[in-house]
Amino acid sequence: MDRRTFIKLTAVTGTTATLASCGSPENQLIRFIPAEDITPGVATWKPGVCVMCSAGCGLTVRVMDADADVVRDGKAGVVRIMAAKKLEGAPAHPLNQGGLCVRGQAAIQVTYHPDRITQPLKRSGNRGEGRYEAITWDAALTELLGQLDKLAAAGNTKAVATVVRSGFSQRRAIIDEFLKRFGAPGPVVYDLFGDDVLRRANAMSFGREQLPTFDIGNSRHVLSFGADFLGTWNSPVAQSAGYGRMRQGRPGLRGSFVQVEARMSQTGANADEWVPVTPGTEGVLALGLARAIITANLRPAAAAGRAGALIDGWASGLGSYTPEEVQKATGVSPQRLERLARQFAESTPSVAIVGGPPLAHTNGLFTALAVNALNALVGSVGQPGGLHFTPQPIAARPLASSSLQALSVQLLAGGAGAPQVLLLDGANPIFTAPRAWKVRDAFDKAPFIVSFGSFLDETSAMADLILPDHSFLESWVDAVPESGSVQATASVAGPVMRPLYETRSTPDVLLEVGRRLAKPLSPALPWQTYDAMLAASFAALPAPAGGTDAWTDAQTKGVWTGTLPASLTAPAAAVASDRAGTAVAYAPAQFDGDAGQFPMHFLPYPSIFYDGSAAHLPWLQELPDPLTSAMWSSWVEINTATAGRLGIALGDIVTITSSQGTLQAAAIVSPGIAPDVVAMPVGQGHQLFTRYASGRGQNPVELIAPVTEPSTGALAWAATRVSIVKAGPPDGRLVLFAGGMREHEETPDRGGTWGRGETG
Amino acid sequence: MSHPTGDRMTQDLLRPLLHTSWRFWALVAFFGAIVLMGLGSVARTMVLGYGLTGIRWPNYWGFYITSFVFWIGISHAGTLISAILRLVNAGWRRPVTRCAEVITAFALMIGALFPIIHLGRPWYALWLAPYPSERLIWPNFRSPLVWDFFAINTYLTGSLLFLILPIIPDFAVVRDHSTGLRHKIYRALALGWRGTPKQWHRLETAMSIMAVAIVPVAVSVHTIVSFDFSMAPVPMWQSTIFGPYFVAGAIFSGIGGLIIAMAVLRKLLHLEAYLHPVHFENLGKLMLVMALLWGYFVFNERLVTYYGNGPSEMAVFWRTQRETFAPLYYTMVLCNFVLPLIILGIKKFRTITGCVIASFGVVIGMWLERFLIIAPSLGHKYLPYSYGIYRPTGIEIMVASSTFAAMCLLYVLFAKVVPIISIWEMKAGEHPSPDLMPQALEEHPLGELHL
Amino acid sequence: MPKWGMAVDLDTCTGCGACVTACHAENNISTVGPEQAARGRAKHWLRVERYWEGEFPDVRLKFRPVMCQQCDAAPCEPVCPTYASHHTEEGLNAQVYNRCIGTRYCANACPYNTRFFDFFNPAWDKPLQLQLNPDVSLREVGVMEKCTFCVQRIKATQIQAAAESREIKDGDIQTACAQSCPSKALVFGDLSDPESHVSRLARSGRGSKLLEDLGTFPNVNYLNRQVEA
Amino acid sequence: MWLAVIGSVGCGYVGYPTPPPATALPAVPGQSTGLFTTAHASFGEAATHFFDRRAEPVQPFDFPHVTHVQKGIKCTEYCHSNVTTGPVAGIPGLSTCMVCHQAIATEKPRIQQITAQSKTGVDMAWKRVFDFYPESHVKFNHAPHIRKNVECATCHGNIAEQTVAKRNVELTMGYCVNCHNENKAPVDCLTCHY
Repeated sequence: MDRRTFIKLTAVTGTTATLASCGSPENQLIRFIPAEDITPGVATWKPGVCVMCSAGCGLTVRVMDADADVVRDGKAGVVRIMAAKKLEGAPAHPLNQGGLCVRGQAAIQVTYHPDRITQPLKRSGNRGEGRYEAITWDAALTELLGQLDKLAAAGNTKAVATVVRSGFSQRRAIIDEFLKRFGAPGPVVYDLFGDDVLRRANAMSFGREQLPTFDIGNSRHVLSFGADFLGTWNSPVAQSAGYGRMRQGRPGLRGSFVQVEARMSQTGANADEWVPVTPGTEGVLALGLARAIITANLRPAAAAGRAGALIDGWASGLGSYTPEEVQKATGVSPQRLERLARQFAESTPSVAIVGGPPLAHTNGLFTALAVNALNALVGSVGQPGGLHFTPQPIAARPLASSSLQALSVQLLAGGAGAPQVLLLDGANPIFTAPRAWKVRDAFDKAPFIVSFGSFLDETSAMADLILPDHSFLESWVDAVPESGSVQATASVAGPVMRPLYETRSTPDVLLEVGRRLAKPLSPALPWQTYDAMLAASFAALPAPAGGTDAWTDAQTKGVWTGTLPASLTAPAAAVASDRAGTAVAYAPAQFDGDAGQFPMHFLPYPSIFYDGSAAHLPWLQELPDPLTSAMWSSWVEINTATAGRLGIALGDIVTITSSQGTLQAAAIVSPGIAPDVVAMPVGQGHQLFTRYASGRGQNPVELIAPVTEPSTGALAWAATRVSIVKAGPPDGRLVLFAGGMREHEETPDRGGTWGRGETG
Repeated sequence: MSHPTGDRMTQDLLRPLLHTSWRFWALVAFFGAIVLMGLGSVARTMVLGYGLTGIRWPNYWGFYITSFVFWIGISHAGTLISAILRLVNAGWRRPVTRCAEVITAFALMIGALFPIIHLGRPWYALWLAPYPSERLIWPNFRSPLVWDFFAINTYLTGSLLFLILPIIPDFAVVRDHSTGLRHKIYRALALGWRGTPKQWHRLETAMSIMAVAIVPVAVSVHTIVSFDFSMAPVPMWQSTIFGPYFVAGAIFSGIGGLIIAMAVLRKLLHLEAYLHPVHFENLGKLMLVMALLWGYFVFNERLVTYYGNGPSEMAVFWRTQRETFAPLYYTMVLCNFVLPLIILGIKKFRTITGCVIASFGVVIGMWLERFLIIAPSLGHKYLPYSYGIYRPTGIEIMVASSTFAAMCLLYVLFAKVVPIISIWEMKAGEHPSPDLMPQALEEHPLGELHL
Repeated sequence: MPKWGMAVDLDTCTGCGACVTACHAENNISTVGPEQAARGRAKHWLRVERYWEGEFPDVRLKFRPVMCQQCDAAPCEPVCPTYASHHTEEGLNAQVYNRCIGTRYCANACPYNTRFFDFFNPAWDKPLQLQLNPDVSLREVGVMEKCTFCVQRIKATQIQAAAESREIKDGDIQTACAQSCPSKALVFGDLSDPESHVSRLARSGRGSKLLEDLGTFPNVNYLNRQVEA
Repeated sequence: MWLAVIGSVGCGYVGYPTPPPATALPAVPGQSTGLFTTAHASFGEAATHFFDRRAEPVQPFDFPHVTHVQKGIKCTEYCHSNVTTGPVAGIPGLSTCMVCHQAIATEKPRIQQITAQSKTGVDMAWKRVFDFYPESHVKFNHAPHIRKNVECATCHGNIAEQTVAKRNVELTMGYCVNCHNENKAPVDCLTCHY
């Protein structure tokens, strides 16, 4: 009997006594006088900014009246509030242009989540256990101030470490400013699927250390190396909008699209041609294409310029990337290589995209540079239908920061040098960092941890003090998109509804702390509140055509877009391009675990929960996965032939072992994955992350070996080898929505269709 | 054939009414408990939600509708058979008819319950009935379910009349052999029956009219039940032979039910003297014919589907032939075709025991047949993405099985208050008034079938 | 009298699932939880079907969003004994929850399996219910529910337009799914207006109907994916 | 019967094994636990709704409609003003009362009573008099009716003469349908039920 049934049963049996009672229970409740004036039944629309990922799409929020349960001075009752009802994409926003992705649509459940933290909490149990007691904001702030003052008094202000999610915003700028003026190092940005390798490569090839923006809408041909640009990578909604236009937006002109990857992603599923290659050799294929283009005299080698010069042997015609060599390495036949090369060079404007798994190898930087060179070769850089860089205001430049791995080492080392106070803002490294980094043990060593998160997860459950932030609908929120728009863009929005709980906007908390420190920040932070800071930063921007000034205009529209004045633009030369000049040569990707013991490549990939940070939303849990239709579960994808060889059928429980550990999950047999690859979605397997995600499924990150891309130190999360064996028959933990995954019936000899019925 | 006559017969046939043994109460208690469990399960689903059953997307019908069709099928045992036998005036029908008609009445009542308890909101079931309301809404007369509603009601009324009319004289007999309260009750029930020639004549006319009228009704009822399926664009449902297919199946299972009932009564009420092997043998032959007919229909249905080779039809076809439902399918063929053919086809097996074994096979097989019509088709409808396999839950099994207990319970109670074998008809077989004289000769088991 | 219809461009649909969640958010579709989902009770008025074609390495995947096709000759309508499922002048297959007695016959008759049954009273962990759309009914246990083409949005716009005494322009009314679609693969509009976007798409050579041979005359046009020659 | 219910509680599921349950979570202070469902609170409530029997609503405070109307205040002027703008008329809360009554008739004890209450922040828990049960799924929108100049009294009776509002017009479906038919208004189910 499941929970709901049980509750209803108790409800029924419990109330049969009161047969006479009539009318619904809320009529008996106290009704409080609303804090705002309400127009019942009439919807209003307010701008918002989506914070589910770093893309920074604009929202239009539908607000209507609703009855909320509240407790006021000990009395439980209901009060009428204006509540956000639905999130839509902002039509005028240059990124999402009215569209909104699945995570954005579900984001509203963050605000109304039953397990949201409603007030400041102080740890009462052991770390990670998740036992807390409520305290007042005053007490909480006093405690935090005490810790910081202690450090300041000891002159040990360096001993403050901060871990944040990736993404640029003024909110982040406040954190940076606070730390800088306090004298602490910049925050550690950790994102399992981070793109540091690509940023570095872009800095080297194009002098811009940021993610590129692709003008897909005007391309005639898109060649993507492993980038899930329609699903989870970079700015998916903007790219999807472009994709729609590329396919059918231009009368008589339909762009073509080729995807190169080892496991068919949701993006790859849309490709006209899907090219599986050996993991870690994408760069070889890129250069193979480049060589074919050059040798066919479709483009001169020199056209690649600086980007080409970075590639070892480019000038000499890439002699080591003959079709035969390429086939040996990647498994792509010379004929196909030839065809792909011609297609790419001739159907211009064309653009090559790289991201995701190809860059998560030890030779990731090389792969990125190779693809950059390919783009430069066909002249797609900065051209319509090509690759661009969104101009970024200086304010959005994050401080240089150490890596999570380094932080972990410091903490474990302990001693005076080690951080004494740890600030956590939204990041969940304990869940997303490889086990070998010992992040949990390291955090356990930290004397004092403060979390600003709204939920208890593996990481924030380590905190001694939790100062819950408002939800993004209850407070000012902004984003400075790193990519997704050719023009400079900044999203901003005021609160669309009053806070439901005793929470406070983190930027405001930091500003207050800054004011109340015993030894004030020097120079002091100039702003009283977050929105004052936003006003100041937007006031500096040029007013849009027809608009009065940038700030008022942005508040009404929810976005500012235009051309940045030179004074604000981050100069291209400014970014680190240290490696420029020294050519990079291909080195075969190094994998953890020897091929004999661990025959399969392990490919964790971002699911609809991205890196697991959205796994607490019931809508997403029950959304059938794009490729497998799985709900509420985690699974392992394995090639049909391989599965047949290993005697694994749909739903069977399999054991996967890497040098780091082992886990068991249900298998999904898929034709869209290379025979030597085992793929698993990241996102499930939380030990502690609200009632919806806790203890559900398995976390593939636990198998990832601590292999890093040498030049950036970024985690090479696709560089692990595993072994897979069948552990048992289906046990029902795999929940599929689809009964069959083939449109045309297989013959019964081939085991009928996929079906929950058959798998249990 | 011969059986006791006169008072002896009356004594024998009234014994169950006049003397109650502990066995009776034991039976009532046993069956009653199971029925209560069933009712409890229904109540539970009504309170907690229909999700307690195994129904799921897209298999929205399951055990309940299966049982519905099954019981409506069983109901064809009585009325149709006894009506036909009356029409052909087969003398051997005399001891059989009433047990048969009782089955009809009760099976219908039970079967008619299922369309109601299978509703998501049974408390609104009355919206199936056409009644004038301020809402100005009527039932949707295009819906086969509404046709069902009328057909079943008609059939129920008809067969109740058909059952009760010939009981009147027997009530009179009981009245004359009982005293006290029982006497009073039966006097009321007997409706002042004096046994005057006029009354006899009226009864006979009424019976012959009913006999003629009930046959088309019976046929139409199960045809309409088959429309519930054949009217929906579902693979393997949209078949033109469903009408006759269902009617044949119904009579088939009906005979099975009848044979079992007769055998049980024969044992329990010691009616060996009245229910002779020949009765069973004759019914056995009838069942053999139906088995062949049923086999023909199934073969027909399957062959046409296979030959037609429509993709969605074939999906369902293979489900039943070679995949998920194959075991059930071959059990069905065994029970409904192979078993009856072997047992009833060979004379020396055609004993009472043989017939009963075959009948059990048929009853099980026909239940499976209905299930195999419903579950595989609904689970494999056109778009493979939306396939799903139905599995029943304890609740459904409980309810479905409790209906068998309900049948037995009602039967036991009925046999307690009404002579389960028509006394007057038996007597009429003895000293017939001229117009009651059967032309049939006992040597000719089926009578002279002027068909 | 408008005739509502939809065009689904299979060439631009990326299968991201945004439409599915948008539908949940707009239409108060409750999540049933893992146990019930495992027993086939998950409700997705709009689902993105995906089908594999071929075997590795020459394999491709087809996405196809399937919602109620709002058929002109809908099999679900004649079979309903209470008129809970019936046809409106505007060409919608109305599902009247308060008239539904839960025979589930309509769902059996529907070839597209786009009708879903409430097996239990839907429940939301408080305060998730604050998100519920007041313009859409909360269905109770025992009734059928399905895609309504966001009839509440249609009604609201019509009433609004009448109040301002103006004509409804093409694009004034958008279903939740069409509005959310990042690649604009879903287009909703009035098929009786030959100039509306959806009509023009329906006329385009790529148009086809799902299970056309069943003679249900759906009002959802699928624009087939163009495959490179 | 109830014995049977208990008896049948024993029979478990046949069919799918269900996924392992989520780990038990520590209770964090301030987190909500309630469940919002369309289920009836009790059999009593279910029965009253089924037979459409309504108890006379007991209001927390005897609001004299008649007095206000006699003072020349129109229904839709201050108190139910939303009806002119939106689908819902709305029942005014104390804050609306206090707009006038912090100045008007402040000496009256009843006014002083509500003034006092308004200071406590507790609103009047008015019971709706004219409403539909949720399972009737009626989506009533005032705007079109206002536009067609349907008198308030047509559906709400002579509230103007009442003190506490009484439901003296039974808003049954027949009542609506008849009026719609007479006025050539649409009677398709989707007009009201969606």
